[in-house]
Amino acid sequence: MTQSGSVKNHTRHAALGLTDEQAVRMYELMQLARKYDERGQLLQRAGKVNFNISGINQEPSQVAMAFAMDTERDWFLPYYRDYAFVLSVGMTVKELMLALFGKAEDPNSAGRQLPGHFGSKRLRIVTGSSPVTTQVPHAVGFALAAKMRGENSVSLVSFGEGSSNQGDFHEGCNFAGVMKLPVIFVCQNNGYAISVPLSKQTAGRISDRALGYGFPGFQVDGNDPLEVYRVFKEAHDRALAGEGPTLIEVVTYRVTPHSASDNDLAYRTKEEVEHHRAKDGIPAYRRYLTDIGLWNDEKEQELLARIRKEIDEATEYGERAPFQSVEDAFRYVYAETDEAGEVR
Amino acid sequence: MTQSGSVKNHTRHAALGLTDEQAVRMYELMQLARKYDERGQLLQRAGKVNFNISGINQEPSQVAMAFAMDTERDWFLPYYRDYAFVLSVGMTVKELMLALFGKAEDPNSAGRQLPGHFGSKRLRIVTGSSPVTTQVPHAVGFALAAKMRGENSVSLVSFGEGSSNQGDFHEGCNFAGVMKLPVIFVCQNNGYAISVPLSKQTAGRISDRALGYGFPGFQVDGNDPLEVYRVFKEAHDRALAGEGPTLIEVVTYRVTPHSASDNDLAYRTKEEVEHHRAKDGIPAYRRYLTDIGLWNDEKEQELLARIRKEIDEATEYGERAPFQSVEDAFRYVYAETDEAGEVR
Amino acid sequence: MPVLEYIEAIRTAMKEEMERDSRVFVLGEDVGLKGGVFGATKGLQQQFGEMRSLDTPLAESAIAGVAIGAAMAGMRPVAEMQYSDFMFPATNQIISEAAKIRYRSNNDWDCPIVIRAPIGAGVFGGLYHSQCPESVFFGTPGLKIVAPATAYDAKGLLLAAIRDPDPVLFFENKKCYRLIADEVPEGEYTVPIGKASVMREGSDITVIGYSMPLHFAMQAADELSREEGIEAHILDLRTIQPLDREAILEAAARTGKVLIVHEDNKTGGVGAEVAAIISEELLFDLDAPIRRVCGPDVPATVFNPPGEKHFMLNKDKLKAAMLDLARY
Amino acid sequence: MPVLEYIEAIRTAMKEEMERDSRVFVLGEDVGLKGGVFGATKGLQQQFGEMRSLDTPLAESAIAGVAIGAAMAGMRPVAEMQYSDFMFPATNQIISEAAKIRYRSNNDWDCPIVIRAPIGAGVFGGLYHSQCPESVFFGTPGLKIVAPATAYDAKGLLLAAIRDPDPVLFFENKKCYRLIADEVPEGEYTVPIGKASVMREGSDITVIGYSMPLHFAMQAADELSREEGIEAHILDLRTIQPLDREAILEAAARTGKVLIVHEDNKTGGVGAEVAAIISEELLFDLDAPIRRVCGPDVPATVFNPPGEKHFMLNKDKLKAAMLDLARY
Ligand SMILES: Cc1ncc(C[n+]2csc(CCOP(=O)(O)OP(=O)(O)O)c2C)c(N)n1
Ligand SMILES: Cc1ncc(C[n+]2csc(CCOP(=O)(O)OP(=O)(O)O)c2C)c(N)n1
Ligand SMILES: [Mg+2]
Ligand SMILES: [Mg+2]
Repeated sequence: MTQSGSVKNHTRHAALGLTDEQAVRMYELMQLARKYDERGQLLQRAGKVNFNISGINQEPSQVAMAFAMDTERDWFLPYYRDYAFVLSVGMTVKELMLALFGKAEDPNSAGRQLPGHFGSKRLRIVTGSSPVTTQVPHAVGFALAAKMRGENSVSLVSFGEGSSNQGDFHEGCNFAGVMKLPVIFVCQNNGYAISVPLSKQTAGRISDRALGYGFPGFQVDGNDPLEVYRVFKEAHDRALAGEGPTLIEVVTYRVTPHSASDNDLAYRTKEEVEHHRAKDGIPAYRRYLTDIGLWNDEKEQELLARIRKEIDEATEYGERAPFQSVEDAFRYVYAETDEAGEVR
Repeated sequence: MTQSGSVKNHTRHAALGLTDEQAVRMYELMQLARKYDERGQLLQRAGKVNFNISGINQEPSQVAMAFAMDTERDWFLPYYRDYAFVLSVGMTVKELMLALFGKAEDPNSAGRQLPGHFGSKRLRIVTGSSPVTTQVPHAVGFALAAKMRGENSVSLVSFGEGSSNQGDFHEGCNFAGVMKLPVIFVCQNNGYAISVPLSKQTAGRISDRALGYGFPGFQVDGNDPLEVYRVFKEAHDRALAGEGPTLIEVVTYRVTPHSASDNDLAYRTKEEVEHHRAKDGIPAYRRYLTDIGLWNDEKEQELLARIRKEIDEATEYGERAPFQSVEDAFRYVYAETDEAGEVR
Repeated sequence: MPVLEYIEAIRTAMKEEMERDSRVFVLGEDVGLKGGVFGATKGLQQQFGEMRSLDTPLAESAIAGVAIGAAMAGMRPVAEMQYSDFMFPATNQIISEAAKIRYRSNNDWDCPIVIRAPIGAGVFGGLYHSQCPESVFFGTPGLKIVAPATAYDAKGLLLAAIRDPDPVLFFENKKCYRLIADEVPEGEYTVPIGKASVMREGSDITVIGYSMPLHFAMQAADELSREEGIEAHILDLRTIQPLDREAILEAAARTGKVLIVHEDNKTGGVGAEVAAIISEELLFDLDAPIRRVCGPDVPATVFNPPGEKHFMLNKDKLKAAMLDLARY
Repeated sequence: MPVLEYIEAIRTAMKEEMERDSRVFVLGEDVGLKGGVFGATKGLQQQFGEMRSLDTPLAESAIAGVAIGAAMAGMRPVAEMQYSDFMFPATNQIISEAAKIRYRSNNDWDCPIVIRAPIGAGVFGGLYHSQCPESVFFGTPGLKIVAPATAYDAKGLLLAAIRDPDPVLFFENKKCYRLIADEVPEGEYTVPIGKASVMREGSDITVIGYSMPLHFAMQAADELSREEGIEAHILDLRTIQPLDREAILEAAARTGKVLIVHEDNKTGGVGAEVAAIISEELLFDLDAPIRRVCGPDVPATVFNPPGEKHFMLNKDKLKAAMLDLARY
């Protein structure tokens, strides 16, 4: 894509090498993710779906990190709040809705896994599970494979700050550090692991842990997508240059309860939540685009209408789609082979 | 103990608060451990015992760290090379020999475990296993219990640098950091994990990892027992003062093969080993004691003779002692209770 | 006697034991202010403070490992694993450490911990909030494993587990939490670990199992009694390690026709051992092959409702199997 | 045909497969220059370089987890666990991840890894270099598990495992490494996963088992044949998951008297499932109770030689059990 507009290079995004189209597209994706997520919550509250877990407030950074990646070559190992990220690397709202309703056509798992458990080989999104942090060593394995095959590929893995206290975080980071592998470790520090606040998860700063593995670690404000983009872009460049892994701690805040069944006011105050909700990165980014002339109210209305339509259609489709048959739900414990023993 | 001698406070050890008797006792223990260990190797080579693993070259720091601890109150979770440490907190050569020969009277395990797998409730040495690093969270549990009960007790846990890459290191350190528990984490970095050199274990510095858990980490030269003592004493003081854990990386070198069955020249050179052997902390410490008038050749002869006698007697005792009966070897999978259901 | 929900019985056991014994404390993820994701520890932090109802970092190996250390130091920790699916990171601490501490130290050290973990499907939890991990730990010498089916047993076994001098895995069924309620005495009583109990007497067929599926078996038995005059003898193992061999053999001999039920996958489950014990000791007293009705050998279980339902046991599946066996 | 030691057969399989397929690599602790603590990977680093015979940091969960990632990326990793006792830190990666990747992604992703691990006692290794961990993983849907007893099967099963599209646990017996040697073809051949093999034909009693104890059974069978005219039929399961049900039933039916042998602790072992299958399918064809001779239900095993010897199976123990069964 080429850059356009008179503010070229004078804007923050242009200085980072992002075109105006990209800057706008980032905004659209943030809004798409937000609206999808809000719909998910509604559907859950209405009893139309059995589970929902939200990524609200984490979208700006998730979109920004996706934009720093190469969707043709890199490998993605997101976690269950990464709706905005997977939408940014190519998953559709319809696919998310199919997962939310647990339907056969869901490309992530055919409705086998909980919503938010992403996976799509086509989109280079690696299948994930519920036990947290297991994906960290997997990302290292993808980077190792890339290095062995001489591929210019980076793997990005994300997880919460609570999850960074699992042994697999340590073992994965250390392995990648020793072998200088092209991995970006992303800790989305949203202040809580279910009810447990950061202060009870760790007394250190998560980004500081990188030092002990011999690679750089950075903390970045998750509400500032352009700064997030910058930090990820640099990490991506370093990875491709053979300089090894980077740990990035995205500082954000979980404004929703942990999941649908969580009563968060048992362990935090409304005021605390409101304080953080006021710092939402989406309106701030909209102001940025508006200020530099890339956005206006008309575009906003048009966008919201488009998104609503897309989500409405996806919801309807997801709701109507069939479940995987119970017979098929028993398939693929192992590979199915044909008579000649070849995997089908 | 009171301090004695004209060099009071002018010597390094006195400045650290160690009496002359203690300084000398430290030397004796280093030599005792060294000689025990050499005998263990001999017995193994002679086919008299089935397994031996050596702590040679790591004795000076092990003795020093023991001297910084309170043997009445603290809890010790050593690892399999910690002969000098366990001797310093009260285990006898006879007991080590009973373990080496795998005999019933071995207080560590009655000959159930491999030699080097220490445990003695009486000596506050917590039973250890072979899977590395599992003892790290245990040490944290001891410290937690101490804190809960308001006891002035510190737990010390040691492990190798290879072992510091296990998830349990991370999880244990982080837990202790959050709760500011009185634990001293000791990484005895001897440069190898069996055949794997430090450079393939981690690209970071192990002591730097403490930062990520919010407590201090130090590196110390294992060949300098007085410096080791100083660092441990400070860590012990901090722990008792409620200031939480410390990570101490003792830099040493494994001059022996990993264990009896290891041919180390498959992965390192004789020169490298000799280079490090020349830096042995024991003769250096002997020179220190000699220079300040606390030691001389006569005392050395007398000490070596005493040690030899002790080891000879212990060897003979260990060799002659009976094995645990095969019936008894099946006991204690569970607690044995008497008719009233009380644990015996 | 008051009727308590299964989960309330569990909560009550912890609360009463913490009142009685200052060495007892609970630890785990979200066990504090939140009171656990199912509510099993609700109120404990308020009553006993932050240290005795301890929110840990999100790290199961540390939860188990720190509990083990504290237990060796003389405390009586009750560690909660949020879902049994998430106890696998702690496997090494459980199998290599907790199970072997007494044995390896020749009785010098001991490890009196309890690890509580919810098992079973039926809450739309998908592949990682539905498993039964019993068979992973079953057969490890040094561990005791209990899996109560009733509120009465839940309280009595949890008290027994906390007081037991050895490590006990306490598998509570998340479907039982609020579905099952029965009479639970106030105050202390223990249900002995290692003792099965006869839930129903009968002379036509024997059903042996543990945890939630027994309730389906009881319902099926009632219907079969009414509709077909078939009387099922139902044995609740309660403790799955050590198994109550005598009770198993007695129950099997009673009818000569044995059906084993559990929700854990069939292959390699506890039921295999029960069948093996019977076929080793009682082969010629049997009038029918030993059958097992268990979770199928696929991962437990999918998120979508028809798939989950298809995976799980229920009254009808058990009734069909019981009828079939009775008619054999 | 050349006679190879069991361990050499394993090494040869890796070497030949690495020559044939550039996606294959080995990783683990000390697998590089040292060639593994038992020597199974000796020479591979010299031939294939540091990347394809990769010394990892000392972290089993990472060894498994990184291998899983690489496998999903299209490689064919062969991960070595130095002793099977040390694979427990990797349990979560094996059970929650490797086993479920294909299933949870509805066949979109797969996880073709092999995890090799030495099992069994007999090397004065004490409590943590002697265990048989089969029963921990047995019964986990999605895993395949093999445990060869001969050099021929070791090579053929390892080649099959590396080529298998699903995760395979490859349990090699450390006592077999240098004690067992037999004819092994040069070049490629595979032994199919899931197929048992008859090691010896006989009509008096049936012995079913896997790994090292089968050699004791063979010796005992020879003696019983010579001394008592008792002919044992011996079935080597070779694959313990999925079990070869047909072969088990056929072998059991052959004599009507079944003895199951393995070194893993008796309770909850693979033998329980074998017994359960037989008693489910073939009960009325049996002429004797199904017996199991296995490792006793204590941790395997103590360091001191008499204790270790007492724990382990041997020819005499099997011979006594076989004779007893024949005379039943
Ligand atoms: C191994 C494991 N233990 C426990 C859980 C239950 N659990 C699900 S999410 C969660 C909290 C995660 O917190 P964090 O990593 O901070 O991510 P966040 O949800 O805050 O984004 C917990 C404890 C789990 N999924 N996996
Ligand atoms: C979990 C586990 N994996 C593997 C082993 C096998 N093993 C025993 S010692 C050792 C190396 C330990 O190295 P390090 O931690 O540096 O301690 P050192 O022996 O050098 O003192 C290994 C790999 C083990 N004991 N435990
Ligand atoms: Mg969080
Ligand atoms: Mg080392």
